[in-house]
Amino acid sequence: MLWAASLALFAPLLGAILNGVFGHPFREKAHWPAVIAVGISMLASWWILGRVGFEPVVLDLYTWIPVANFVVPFGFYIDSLTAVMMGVVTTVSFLVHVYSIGYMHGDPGYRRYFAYLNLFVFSMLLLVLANNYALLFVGWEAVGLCSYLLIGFWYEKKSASDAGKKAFIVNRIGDAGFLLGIFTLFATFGSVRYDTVFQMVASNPHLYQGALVAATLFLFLGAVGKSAQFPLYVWLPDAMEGPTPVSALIHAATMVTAGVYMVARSHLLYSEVPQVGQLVASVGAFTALFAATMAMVNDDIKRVLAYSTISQLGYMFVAVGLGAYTAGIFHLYTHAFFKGLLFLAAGSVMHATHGELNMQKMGGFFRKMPHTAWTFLIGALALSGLPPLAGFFSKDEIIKHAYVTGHTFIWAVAVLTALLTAFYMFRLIFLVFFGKPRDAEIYAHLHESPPVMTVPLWILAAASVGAGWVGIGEEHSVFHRFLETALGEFHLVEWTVHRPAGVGLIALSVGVALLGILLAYSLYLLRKPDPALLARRAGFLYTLLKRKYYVDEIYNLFVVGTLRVTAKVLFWGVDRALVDGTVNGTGWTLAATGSVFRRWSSGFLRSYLLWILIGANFLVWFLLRSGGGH
Amino acid sequence: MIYFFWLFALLALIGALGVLLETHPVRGALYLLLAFLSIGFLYILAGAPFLGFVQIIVYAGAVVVLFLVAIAVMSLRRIPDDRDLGPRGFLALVFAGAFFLVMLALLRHAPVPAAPTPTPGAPQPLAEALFRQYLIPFEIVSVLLLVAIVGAIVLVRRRPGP
Amino acid sequence: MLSLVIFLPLLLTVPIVFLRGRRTVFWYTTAATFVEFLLSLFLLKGFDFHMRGFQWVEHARWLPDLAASYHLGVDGLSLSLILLTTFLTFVATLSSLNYIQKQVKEYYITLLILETGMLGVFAALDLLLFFVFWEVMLLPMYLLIGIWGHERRIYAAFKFVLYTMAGSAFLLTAIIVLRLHTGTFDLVEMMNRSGTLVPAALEGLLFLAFALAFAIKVPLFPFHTWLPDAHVEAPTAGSVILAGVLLKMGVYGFLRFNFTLFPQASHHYAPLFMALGIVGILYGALMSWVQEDLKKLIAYSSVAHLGFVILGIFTFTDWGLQGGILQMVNHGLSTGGLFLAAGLLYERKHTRDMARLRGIGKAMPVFSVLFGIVMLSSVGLPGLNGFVGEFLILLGAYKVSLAWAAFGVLGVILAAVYLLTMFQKVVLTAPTPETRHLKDVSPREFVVFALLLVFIFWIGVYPAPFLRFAKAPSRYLQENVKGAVAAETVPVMPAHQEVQP
Amino acid sequence: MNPTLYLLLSLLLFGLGAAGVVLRRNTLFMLLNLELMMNAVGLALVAASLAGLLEGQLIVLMVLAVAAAEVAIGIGILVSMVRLKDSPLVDLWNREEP
Amino acid sequence: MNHPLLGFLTAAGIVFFGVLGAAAYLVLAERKLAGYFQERYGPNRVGPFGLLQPLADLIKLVFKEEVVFPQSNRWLYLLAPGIIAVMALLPLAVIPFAPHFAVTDINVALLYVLAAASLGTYGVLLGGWASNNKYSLIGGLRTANQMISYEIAMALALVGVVLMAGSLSLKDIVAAQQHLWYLIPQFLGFVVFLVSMFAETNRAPFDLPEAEAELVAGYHTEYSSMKFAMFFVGEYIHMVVAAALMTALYLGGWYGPWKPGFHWFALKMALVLYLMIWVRWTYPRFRFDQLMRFGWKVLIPLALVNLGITGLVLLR
Repeated sequence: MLWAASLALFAPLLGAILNGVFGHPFREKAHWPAVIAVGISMLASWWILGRVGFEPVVLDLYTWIPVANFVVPFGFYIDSLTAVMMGVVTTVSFLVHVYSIGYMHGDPGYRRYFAYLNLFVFSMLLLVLANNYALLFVGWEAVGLCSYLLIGFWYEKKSASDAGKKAFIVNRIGDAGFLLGIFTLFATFGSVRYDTVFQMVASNPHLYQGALVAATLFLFLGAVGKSAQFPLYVWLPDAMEGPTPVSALIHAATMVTAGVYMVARSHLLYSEVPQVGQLVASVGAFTALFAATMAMVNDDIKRVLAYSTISQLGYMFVAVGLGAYTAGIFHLYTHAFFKGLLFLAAGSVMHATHGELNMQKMGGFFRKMPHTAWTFLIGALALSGLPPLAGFFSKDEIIKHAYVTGHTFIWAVAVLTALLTAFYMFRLIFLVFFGKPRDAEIYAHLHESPPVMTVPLWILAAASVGAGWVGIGEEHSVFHRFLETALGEFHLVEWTVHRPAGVGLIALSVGVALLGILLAYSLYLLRKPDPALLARRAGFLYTLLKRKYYVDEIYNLFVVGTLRVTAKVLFWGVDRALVDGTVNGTGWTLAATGSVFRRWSSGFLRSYLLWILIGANFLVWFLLRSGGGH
Repeated sequence: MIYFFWLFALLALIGALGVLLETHPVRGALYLLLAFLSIGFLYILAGAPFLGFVQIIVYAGAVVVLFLVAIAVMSLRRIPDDRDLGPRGFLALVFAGAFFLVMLALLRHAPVPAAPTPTPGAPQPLAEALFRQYLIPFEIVSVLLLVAIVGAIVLVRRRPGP
Repeated sequence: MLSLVIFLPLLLTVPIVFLRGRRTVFWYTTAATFVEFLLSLFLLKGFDFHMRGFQWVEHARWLPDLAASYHLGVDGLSLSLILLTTFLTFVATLSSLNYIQKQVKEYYITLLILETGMLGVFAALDLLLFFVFWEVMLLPMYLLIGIWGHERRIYAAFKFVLYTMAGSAFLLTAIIVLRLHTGTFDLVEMMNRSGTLVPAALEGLLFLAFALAFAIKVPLFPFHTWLPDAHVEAPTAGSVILAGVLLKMGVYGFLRFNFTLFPQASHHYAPLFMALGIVGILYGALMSWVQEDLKKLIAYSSVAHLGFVILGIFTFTDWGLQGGILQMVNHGLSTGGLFLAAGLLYERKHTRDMARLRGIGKAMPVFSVLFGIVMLSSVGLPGLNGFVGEFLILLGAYKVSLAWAAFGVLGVILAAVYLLTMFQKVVLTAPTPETRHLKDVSPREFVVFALLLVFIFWIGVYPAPFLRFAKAPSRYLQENVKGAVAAETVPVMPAHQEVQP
Repeated sequence: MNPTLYLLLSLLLFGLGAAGVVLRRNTLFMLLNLELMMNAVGLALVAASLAGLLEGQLIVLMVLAVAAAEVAIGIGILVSMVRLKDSPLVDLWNREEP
Repeated sequence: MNHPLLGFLTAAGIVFFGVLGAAAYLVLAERKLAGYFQERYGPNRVGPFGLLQPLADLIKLVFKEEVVFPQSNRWLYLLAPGIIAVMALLPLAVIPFAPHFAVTDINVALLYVLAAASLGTYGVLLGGWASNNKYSLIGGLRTANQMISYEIAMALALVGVVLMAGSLSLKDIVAAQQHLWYLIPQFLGFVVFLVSMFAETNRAPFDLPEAEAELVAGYHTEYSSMKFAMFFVGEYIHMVVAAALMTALYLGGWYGPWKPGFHWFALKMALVLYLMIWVRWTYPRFRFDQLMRFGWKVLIPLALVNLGITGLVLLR
């Protein structure tokens, strides 16, 4: 087991070093070491997936930070949750690597790209495999670094490097919260290792109530930063500046899900403090709805998919927030596949239109790009949650769980978001693939992507369809029983209300999805109520959505703006004027008094003589005053 | 005897005034000579013949000669208005006068006791004191003189070059 | 042995006079500093990291009637700083080949004398000897800035000296007052009698006097304005050593003198200095964010980093102290690296203004990677050396109270802000015609960075050996302060039991 | 013949001498006045010896020697002044206001 | 009151006229002896064997026309010859011509003599300056230099004598030479004193200042008639006084083998005068730098040596 884990972890690292430092000989064929490394890692992960037993395997390689009683090991914690995560991460990464060969072909930074990608896989695996919160944090930040490098990959473009910087800093804000969480844990439990912490919480749960609330809240702050939940989501839409396979891998399947994984991993903590769970769920729900509204009006394919990712993550947080950890992970699992598919398909569209992303300029691509179109359609259907596909099972389970545990408000929001999701996905499909081509010039150059890109698309499409079946049957499904060992007592959280969930529930969610598709169909294909007309009548509401609630502007104005102004004021006011002022001031006054005396020695010889005479006078006068003579 | 004192005192004052007011170098030097001679005689009158004659030999005999030789060698001419009667000159007079008055006040404040009639002292006691208690100052003065001689020579030596 | 380590550089300056040619002098000095570094490594042999007191002790008569003796000794704390000094001096020398054109011999001689001064400060166990070395170290630094500096070097050098002298004036008076009360200059003797060293009222005053001198050196918030000017004007090697070692002397002073001799006062004033640390962190970060001059930015960043260290050591917790001491070494490496990079850019473009250094990513890829790693270590990215220190410091701060840690963490965020902004401005932008065809890193310069990176990665991945340095001293300081505070009335001799790691 | 008369005279001479030194611009006359002042001092000392203090005369000898040395150097300076600036006026040697 | 003053005045009158007469006839003697040295007769026309010659010269000079040229410092011009004459006469007051006969005696007699000698320089200096021509000025300066330099040598030699006699008063010095003339123990001193006497009186080898050849007549070029006479007579009076001093200091004054008295004093003076005249007409003149070098580098050291020896001798 140790060998498999280390192999899975260190293979990508080796690949990254090979490409990065010694990559010169590979220049053109840099993708080989990268793809092989991820392939090895994928195989190792599948092997672990097969072998993981009931008891979590804890392995320590060496002691990382030994300070007094704060001993942080560098070790692995492998259980079913880890296995699933590893599986998802490595598989999607492998497909993205293959896809990137085609996508990134001819890019000057080819070698650098694959090095960063491998480094990312290594960091993600480190995050997943870590057996203590500190090491988790190391992976956490490393992943942040890789996203910074990959978003800002084409750093000549100012918008790209700005987006990279923004991503890293916003993540860093989240990480700051995460750090405080780790400190609280250590302060209360005296250790950051999962096994000790969980064991202590399990043994006497009500002992640490106060500390647990603080810890879970801080940890959740970290998750918000990393998984782009409200209010720290602003970096994800800008992250689309990076190459599309990067968006697919990092901003759909893996990194953003780290937050969900972390909450799932510390399910014991969150179960102890249900009120925090409810907070998590409500934040998740709100983000889902909030992102969905913005996705409806956006014209950039990748931005729409980005908002949809934020919204789906919101769903996952609703699940883990309400205690349905397995459901959350299940949705994460399925979402990875169809969102990855959607992004890669968008990538191939972009590849074909040479970087054009604006939907308004597209239309009728179906005939020219059948493979991309079909796979895109499958992904959209999965995302909207239509029965046979994966999306339906995972999303429906979350909605059912929300209803069952009596959180009707969250349930309502979830259903509404499902409607909006279906609507904006099919808006995208009808605008891009159906209808008349709006820009002849682009339409003329259209061509289907090469097989190296379309094959991964079809594999993902198959996964989007098949992935869901594993979870049929809720509690008794294959997936749930597998995760039982890791996520433990499924019913730990006794919610006050326990309403029976009838078949009607399922029918409602499917109906809502179909309604969404119908609306999109009528609006964008038949143009019965012309969207432009609607937009004008909606007036303020439309522009609000269009401008993304002016959130970016608000941030820049308040947070960045005020800080910069205070910095300037502080620099000129305090540093220059106050401190330097006093120092130079003393210097100046000394010089001034000096010059007063300088004038006294006028250089006129005979005035010196006069002064001597005057001096003599005073001397004698003084002698006289002091009772001269004996 | 007393009127001799007034005579020489008067001559000394005339000499001093002469030096103060005279502009012609040689005549100035001669006034000084007059002052020195009268002071010499005053020493003799005050019962210090040795001192008086030494004063005459050294001051009158050598110093003024040196001045005259210097004047002759450098052919110094008369500089008509070399007296500075501006504010500085005025101040000088004021303070010289003030000094005189202050010293007078000091004098009155601490009068010097009128001594018994002075014995025309032979040089013996003076020599006695000079070479007994005050031998060291005597040696120091001799060194000083040596330094002065060397100094004067070096100062005036025509250095080669400009 | 210790005296040899300290005075070897001084001896090695002699042959320089007879050498000719800029290159020969350069290679000679590099070799000299390398030998010095190896020699200082030799101190490690047989060094017992658990032993509480001082090792390699040398005691000789110096000024018997003043009760001042030539007393040298090293413990974990000073040994780590000595190794840092010799290593950084070696790196600094290696980097100053074509940076120094005029008066080359004098430059290298000053450098070696400076090294002697610094080593002396860290090894001195006699207050007077400490003060002597403290002043000896000042002069060469003044020359380094004053002669080989840039445009406003005179002003900067002058300000540097004035600030430090003002501080050392207080330092000297405090030492003398201490001497009068305890009857000796010897630190070890004072440590044995700690607690009742000085009447309580005076202890506060002496603590503040020492603290002022060291605060100026650290530099803590109100006394920091000399640092940016000194750094902007100093040559690369000067900046590296100034940032790498001189700033640590202030912290070393706090640890060696303030905490050991005045435990009560240290505890009493801890919140004040932790606040100053926090202010330093935030103020430094904000300042560097608005700077246009690259070196000034790095200077303000070291104000922020040192703020962290001060925050750490004043927590009097194991993690804070060990984190602080480790962070001193980390800061030396990362900020040293940043200054080397700045120097390298200055050698090529003769400007420090970031506007004109824009977009060197394309032309100098290797340099960008090296510069990036050093920048990330300075940001405190986990896996590199900065993180370990910062993590421990914040942990220590958290133990004292959540508020301190919260503010500290703010510093972590701001660090990312200003450093990434700088990195983006300089490296990650489209190259301008000016920076299009710059020469990339030469082999020698690469070695300079490689040396630093080895340690940056080593401390990041496996910090255990480096943390061992600080174990015994921090344990002693913690007990000393805790002991003094607990026994407000009856001074208790610090228990001398063996400590299990 | 009593000493106060002598002292009075020496004071007068000294005052005149001092005024002279400051008033006159010609270095020669400054030196002359200076000599006069030295003699005035001698006179005062003799007055002291009159009042019984025999060492007074001795000191006069010393003063005399010093005065002689002083003249030698004074004339030396005068010579070099004239040699350099062709005129004995003191004001040529003032340093202008920097 | 009148008794001491009267006695003083009569003695002064006797000495004054005696010396004046001696000086006058000294001029004649010099010219006669110069002639015999050069194997020719001296002046013998005026009176028997030329004895009235000095009278004739005197009358000639008195009636010469007063040539006075316009120039600023008339007073100095007139004063100069007077100074020389007066200063030459002053020492006579203290010289003990006979056992109980001296004009006066003060215990710092020697200093008085030295003072007179040093003041003498003024006559020469002022004369040279006042006559307003380059040659006389240079002559005056040179004479002044010469006299000052040799004065030092003379003073040091005298100190030797004072050491032996133990007093500065000439009477005591003469009294001390009763058995042993100071000529013998102070021989070195005597030589130095003799040579410096020649320099003081500007005679013979040291008469450079008014050397005819280069400087026309030295400082008294511009003087004529009465003023020139004053210079001329002054010089001879100075010779007589010098001789008197020498006899008083080194040749035992009025002591003689049988009855000591004035006649011995006169005899010794005559011998010394003869010596001076004799030297004048035999030795060539010194160049100025030789003169100065001789004065500083030979005479003064010699005097110091003599002083050293006498000091050592006396001490033991």
